[in-house]
Amino acid sequence: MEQLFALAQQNLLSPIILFFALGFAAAIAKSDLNFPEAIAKGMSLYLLFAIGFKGGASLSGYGIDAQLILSLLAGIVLSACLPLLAFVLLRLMTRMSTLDAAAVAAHYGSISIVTFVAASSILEIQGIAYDGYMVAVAATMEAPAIISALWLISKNSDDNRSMDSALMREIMLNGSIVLLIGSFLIGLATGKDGFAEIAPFISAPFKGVLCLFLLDMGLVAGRGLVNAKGAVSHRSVAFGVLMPLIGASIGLLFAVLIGLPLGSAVLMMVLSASASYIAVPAAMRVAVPEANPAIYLTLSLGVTFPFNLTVGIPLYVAVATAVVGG
Amino acid sequence: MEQLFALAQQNLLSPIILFFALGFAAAIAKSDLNFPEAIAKGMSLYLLFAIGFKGGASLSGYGIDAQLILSLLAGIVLSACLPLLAFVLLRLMTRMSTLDAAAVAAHYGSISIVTFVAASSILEIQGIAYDGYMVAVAATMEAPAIISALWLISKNSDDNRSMDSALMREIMLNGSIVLLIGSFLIGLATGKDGFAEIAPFISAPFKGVLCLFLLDMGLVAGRGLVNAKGAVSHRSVAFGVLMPLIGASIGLLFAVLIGLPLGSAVLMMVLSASASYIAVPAAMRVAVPEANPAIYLTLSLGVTFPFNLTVGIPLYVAVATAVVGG
Amino acid sequence: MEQLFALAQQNLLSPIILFFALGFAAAIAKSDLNFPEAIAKGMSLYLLFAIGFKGGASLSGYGIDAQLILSLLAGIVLSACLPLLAFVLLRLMTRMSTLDAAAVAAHYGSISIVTFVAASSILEIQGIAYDGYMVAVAATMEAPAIISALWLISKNSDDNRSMDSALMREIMLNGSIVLLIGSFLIGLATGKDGFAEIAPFISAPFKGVLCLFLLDMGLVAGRGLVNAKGAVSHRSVAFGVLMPLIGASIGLLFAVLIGLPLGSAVLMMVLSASASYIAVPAAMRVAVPEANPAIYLTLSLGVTFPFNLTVGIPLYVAVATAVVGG
Amino acid sequence: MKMHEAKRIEIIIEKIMEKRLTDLLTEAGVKGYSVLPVSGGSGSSGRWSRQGQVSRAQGMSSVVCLVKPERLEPTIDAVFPLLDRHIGVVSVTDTMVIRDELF
Amino acid sequence: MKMHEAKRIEIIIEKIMEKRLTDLLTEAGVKGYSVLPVSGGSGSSGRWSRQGQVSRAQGMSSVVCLVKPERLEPTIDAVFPLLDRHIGVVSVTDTMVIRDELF
Amino acid sequence: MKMHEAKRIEIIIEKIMEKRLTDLLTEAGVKGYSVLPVSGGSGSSGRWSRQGQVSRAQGMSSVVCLVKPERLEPTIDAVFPLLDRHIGVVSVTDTMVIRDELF
Ligand SMILES: Nc1ncnc2c1ncn2[C@@H]1O[C@H](COP(=O)(O)O)[C@@H](O)[C@H]1O
Ligand SMILES: Nc1ncnc2c1ncn2[C@@H]1O[C@H](COP(=O)(O)O)[C@@H](O)[C@H]1O
Ligand SMILES: Nc1ncnc2c1ncn2[C@@H]1O[C@H](COP(=O)(O)O)[C@@H](O)[C@H]1O
Ligand code: NA
Ligand code: NA
Ligand code: NA
Repeated sequence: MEQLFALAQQNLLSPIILFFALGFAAAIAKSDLNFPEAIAKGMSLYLLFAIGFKGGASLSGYGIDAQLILSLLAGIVLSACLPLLAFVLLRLMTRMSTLDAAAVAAHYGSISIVTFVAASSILEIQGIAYDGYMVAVAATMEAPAIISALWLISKNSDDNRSMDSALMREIMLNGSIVLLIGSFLIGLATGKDGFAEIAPFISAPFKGVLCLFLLDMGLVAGRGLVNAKGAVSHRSVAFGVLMPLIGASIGLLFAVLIGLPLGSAVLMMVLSASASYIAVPAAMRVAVPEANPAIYLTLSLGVTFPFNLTVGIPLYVAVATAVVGG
Repeated sequence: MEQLFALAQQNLLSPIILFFALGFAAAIAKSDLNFPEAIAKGMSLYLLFAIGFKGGASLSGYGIDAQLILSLLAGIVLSACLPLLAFVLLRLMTRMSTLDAAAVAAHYGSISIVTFVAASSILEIQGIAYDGYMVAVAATMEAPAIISALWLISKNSDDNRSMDSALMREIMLNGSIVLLIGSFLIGLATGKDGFAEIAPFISAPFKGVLCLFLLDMGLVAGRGLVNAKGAVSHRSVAFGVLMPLIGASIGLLFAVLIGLPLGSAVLMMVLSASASYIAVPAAMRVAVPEANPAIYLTLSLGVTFPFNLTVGIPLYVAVATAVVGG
Repeated sequence: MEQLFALAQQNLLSPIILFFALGFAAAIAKSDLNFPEAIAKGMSLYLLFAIGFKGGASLSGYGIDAQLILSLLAGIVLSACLPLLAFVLLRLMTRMSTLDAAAVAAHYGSISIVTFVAASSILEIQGIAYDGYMVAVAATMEAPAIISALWLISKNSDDNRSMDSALMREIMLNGSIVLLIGSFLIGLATGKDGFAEIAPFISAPFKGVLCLFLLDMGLVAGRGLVNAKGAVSHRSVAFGVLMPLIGASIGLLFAVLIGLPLGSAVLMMVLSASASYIAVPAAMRVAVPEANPAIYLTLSLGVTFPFNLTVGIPLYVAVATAVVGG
Repeated sequence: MKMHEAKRIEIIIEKIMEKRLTDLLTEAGVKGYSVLPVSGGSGSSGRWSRQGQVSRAQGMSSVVCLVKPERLEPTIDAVFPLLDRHIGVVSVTDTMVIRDELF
Repeated sequence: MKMHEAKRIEIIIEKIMEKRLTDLLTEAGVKGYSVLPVSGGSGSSGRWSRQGQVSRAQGMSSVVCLVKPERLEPTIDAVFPLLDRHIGVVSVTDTMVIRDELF
Repeated sequence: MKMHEAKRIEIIIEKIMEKRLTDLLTEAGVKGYSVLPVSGGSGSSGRWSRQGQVSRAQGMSSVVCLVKPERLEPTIDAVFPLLDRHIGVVSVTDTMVIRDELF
């Protein structure tokens, strides 16, 4: 317990979290601080490029083993099933319409890559190792949740809302996934030599860029909350805090079953706990335009993302340490 | 004297100044070299982030002492009073209207953070230390000048031009101040450990980014001069060179009174000598739209900024060395 | 021969080439991965700034010698004459109109600075030195080809299409040339000290930025090919592969005549072999709007650029090693 | 200069639907269109601006399409289903163009 | 498709005044508007372009607002004080919209 | 508010020709214009979008110019030679402006 507090304090005082808080506070105070769209996009491309490449390079030299395969499968199963759970929970806890509840559920099955990146940064600071292939697990968890949610909708309504092939292609080939998987594979192919070549670009400045990026995320999340005043009920907010805890627990269960080491187990929890706010909202706007974006964006970006970043990650580290052992 | 020339030469041959000159020359020659708006904004966010964080981190571990408090107070007094002096000077030296003169005066009470960054870079190259809290002094000097100028206007005209609260909030919470002060405080809170984490991002590449940024500033300043042909009289230009010298002298006086060491004394001179071209123009457009932006932008950005960068800073270093002692 | 394969393999497995291939593949697969315009422009400014400065700094301390002068002259002659050769070849090999053929020819006399940067990066990885002034040679080769092509057009048609002075100024003072030459001169002026100051910005992260930039180039080249389906004939594509080989051979001839060492000889080949896709297309749109941009952009960016990057550069290194000696 | 009557259709629609809309326009036989970025706005679903966007799901585009008067009806009919389900506004203005073979 | 008459108000104004203008529009009861970026221009106060801007004080935006004909007069009256003191231009064009309950 | 008749000329033209066009407009005595970025489009020379551009040779701009009715003819005549050789479209719409001394 004491250790948990120490961890939480260490986490809350890391520049990464403080810059997120700065952005959040600046947005609430209605400061005009803002990042140009292109810079925010550029930073996110950088983070995907760096995390993918690092993951691939760290894996090169090792063969494909059962744990890797099982982790990927676990990711797919988690992403596909968590939305069903989230949907039931939402119907029980809130008064959302079926469409809104299904749309929200899709977000919680999918993942937030920035939460993943922040967690891996915090693991590195604490000297906890994790497997490079967790990046690939993250990538596999983006899409299945969307398909589950669309299935939920078609089951609960008359109109048949099967995904059209254009949308399917957009989801599978969305820029983030392509960059993440592509960089991962290139890192895998070029290994230590390739990594050494570009390490000064992707390793040393990584944490600094992450600080700036989280500052921007804080601004966006804070502005989202300010604008969405009234769009989400107290019960929905409670869901936004409860669901990541449930997700993380189930993630931990899978990690234990597969036998993942501490660092990877934490990341599996983080992936299960985090909610998408890029790929899934885009898919929902196309496939379910009647669902209210203010609800799902506020929950995933305004509630769950800050919760995971500040309270969630240190909690997951502490619990995983207790369960899996350091 | 000889030392002054050596200093000036060293300064003029530093890449920082040469890239500014390159931009200036390219603009005058009407080259189409230009930086996308988003990139220029991104670089300025980076510089504010880095300088704020470095200032805070370097201060962490030291307590709040009298010199710090006095320096902050000196900054506020300088920012509030220099516009009055500038206004009198402008009315004596030029034929500007009251409104234009007051608007210009506001710029000279406030500060140019890029001039500050360039000066601190030059100090570092010359191995002269300065106090981390000078960043906080810079931040306090942005706003008071605007209030002084609006007071000048309401005193000299019938219509009551008190600042509306929306404008007041915009000035106090403008993005640059929030980022600078926020980064400063986070640097202060996380101290040496936090600094070590993100040093590869904010320390090593700093001077290179500054070169590129000054290249862009050179382009902007040069294009401003080309477009403003005829908007400013010779007497106004003379003011744009004289005023920084007066400001620097008064800044030095305050530095001596407070007992600042060499590096900080130079920065106090630079802050007093520099003129705003971001926060103040924005406030003037809102509060005094009748004042001609071509006049104040040309003077602060086209005359005083290049003057300080090339001639001013080495001069201030030399004078401060003579007065305060190395 | 064996060595050639080893070289080619090493080249094809470098992250630089793999990221280009990733972008190309993503574009063909119609992924929505894309870089904001401002970020792409920002990266290209960075590359020009870094390569120019490094070239100048590495030259500082050496005097101007005959080889330097001869190389610059060779560059001008190559740029002016290669279009004539390309034009004849196009008229023989393809059924392009005179205007289209002349426009395409202009591109092949001029150069692609990114191909040059990639080649110099590959030389560095292989430990082959090259002269800093090759950057200046690259700059001199941009414009003469345009003048040659306009002369070809006026000779082959009734209407007199002399360059107007506005266009001439745009070509000579285009942003890329000004930044490249300006950085080169500043590097020359500030030498080793200046380089040391900004090395952490321009040296260490260089290859990483190049990877990201080539990823974007791959996306652009791939999308260009997809959109241009049908705009270029098979014979034109053959020209796009043959012409760089011819250009490289003539470049090698000049290098041997001047007595350039291996690294510089390779770069001379690369410059001769590469085709412009920035400066020349812009000039052609203004001066020869009737020529079809789909043809010249597809050939230079979609055919010759990838060819040089993947097959060309290792081939030129191997041939130059055989001819000039390692 | 001889001018010809034409209709200027301006459609403000979610960026994520932009390609689907322009595909429909092309299918409807429109000969050209231009897309302009929209940096902010307000409507029944609230106020928004580019700053404060994290997702390509947000943001709007303005699609401007000049058509011959007789093409107006079929064009609007072709894109209406999309506009009906998704947020956005349409306006049609009488205008004049120079070379009417282009429209 | 049934179309309804409407007015398209286009206001080109300094970026720094954009929020104040749209607040006035909202107060005047306008149901929506769109803001488009302007990258350059020229007028009585000279020529400008985005490149060569260092300050958020510079630059213009185009605010497009579709209103029912009867709302034109009060809307213009509401924003006129702002437009009078600050540089910018206004134009009003007759147009047609599809769903007039939106305007 | 007293309104005056005016013409809104909208020219969509290659970015590379933008300065040449606005110079012609200024020579033709136009008192002002605004340039809006165009992020994509389609026409007789195919479809394009900002993403997938490597060169300043590509991309279009929209130049909007409000003029008094009597200035329409000479303005169009002045810019026509440029428009004729380069790809792009022109439309002219009747509109109303507030302060007609500005146009
Ligand atoms: N009356 C209007 N005039 C101009 N643009 C509008 C208008 N109403 C809505 N819009 C634009 O359409 C978007 C979506 O509108 P809505 O579906 O009403 O939320 C808004 O964000 C605006 O950009
Ligand atoms: N006649 C016009 N047509 C279109 N835009 C204009 C016109 N006059 C002025 N503008 C725009 O309004 C801005 C300010 O105009 P002004 O106040 O006349 O300097 C200019 O920079 C243009 O962007
Ligand atoms: N009918 C149209 N409506 C709106 N914009 C058009 C139209 N036709 C062409 N354009 C624009 O003008 C550009 C060049 O057209 P074109 O010369 O026909 O290829 C296109 O890329 C569009 O941006
Ligand atoms: Na999840
Ligand atoms: Na000052
Ligand atoms: Na060439």
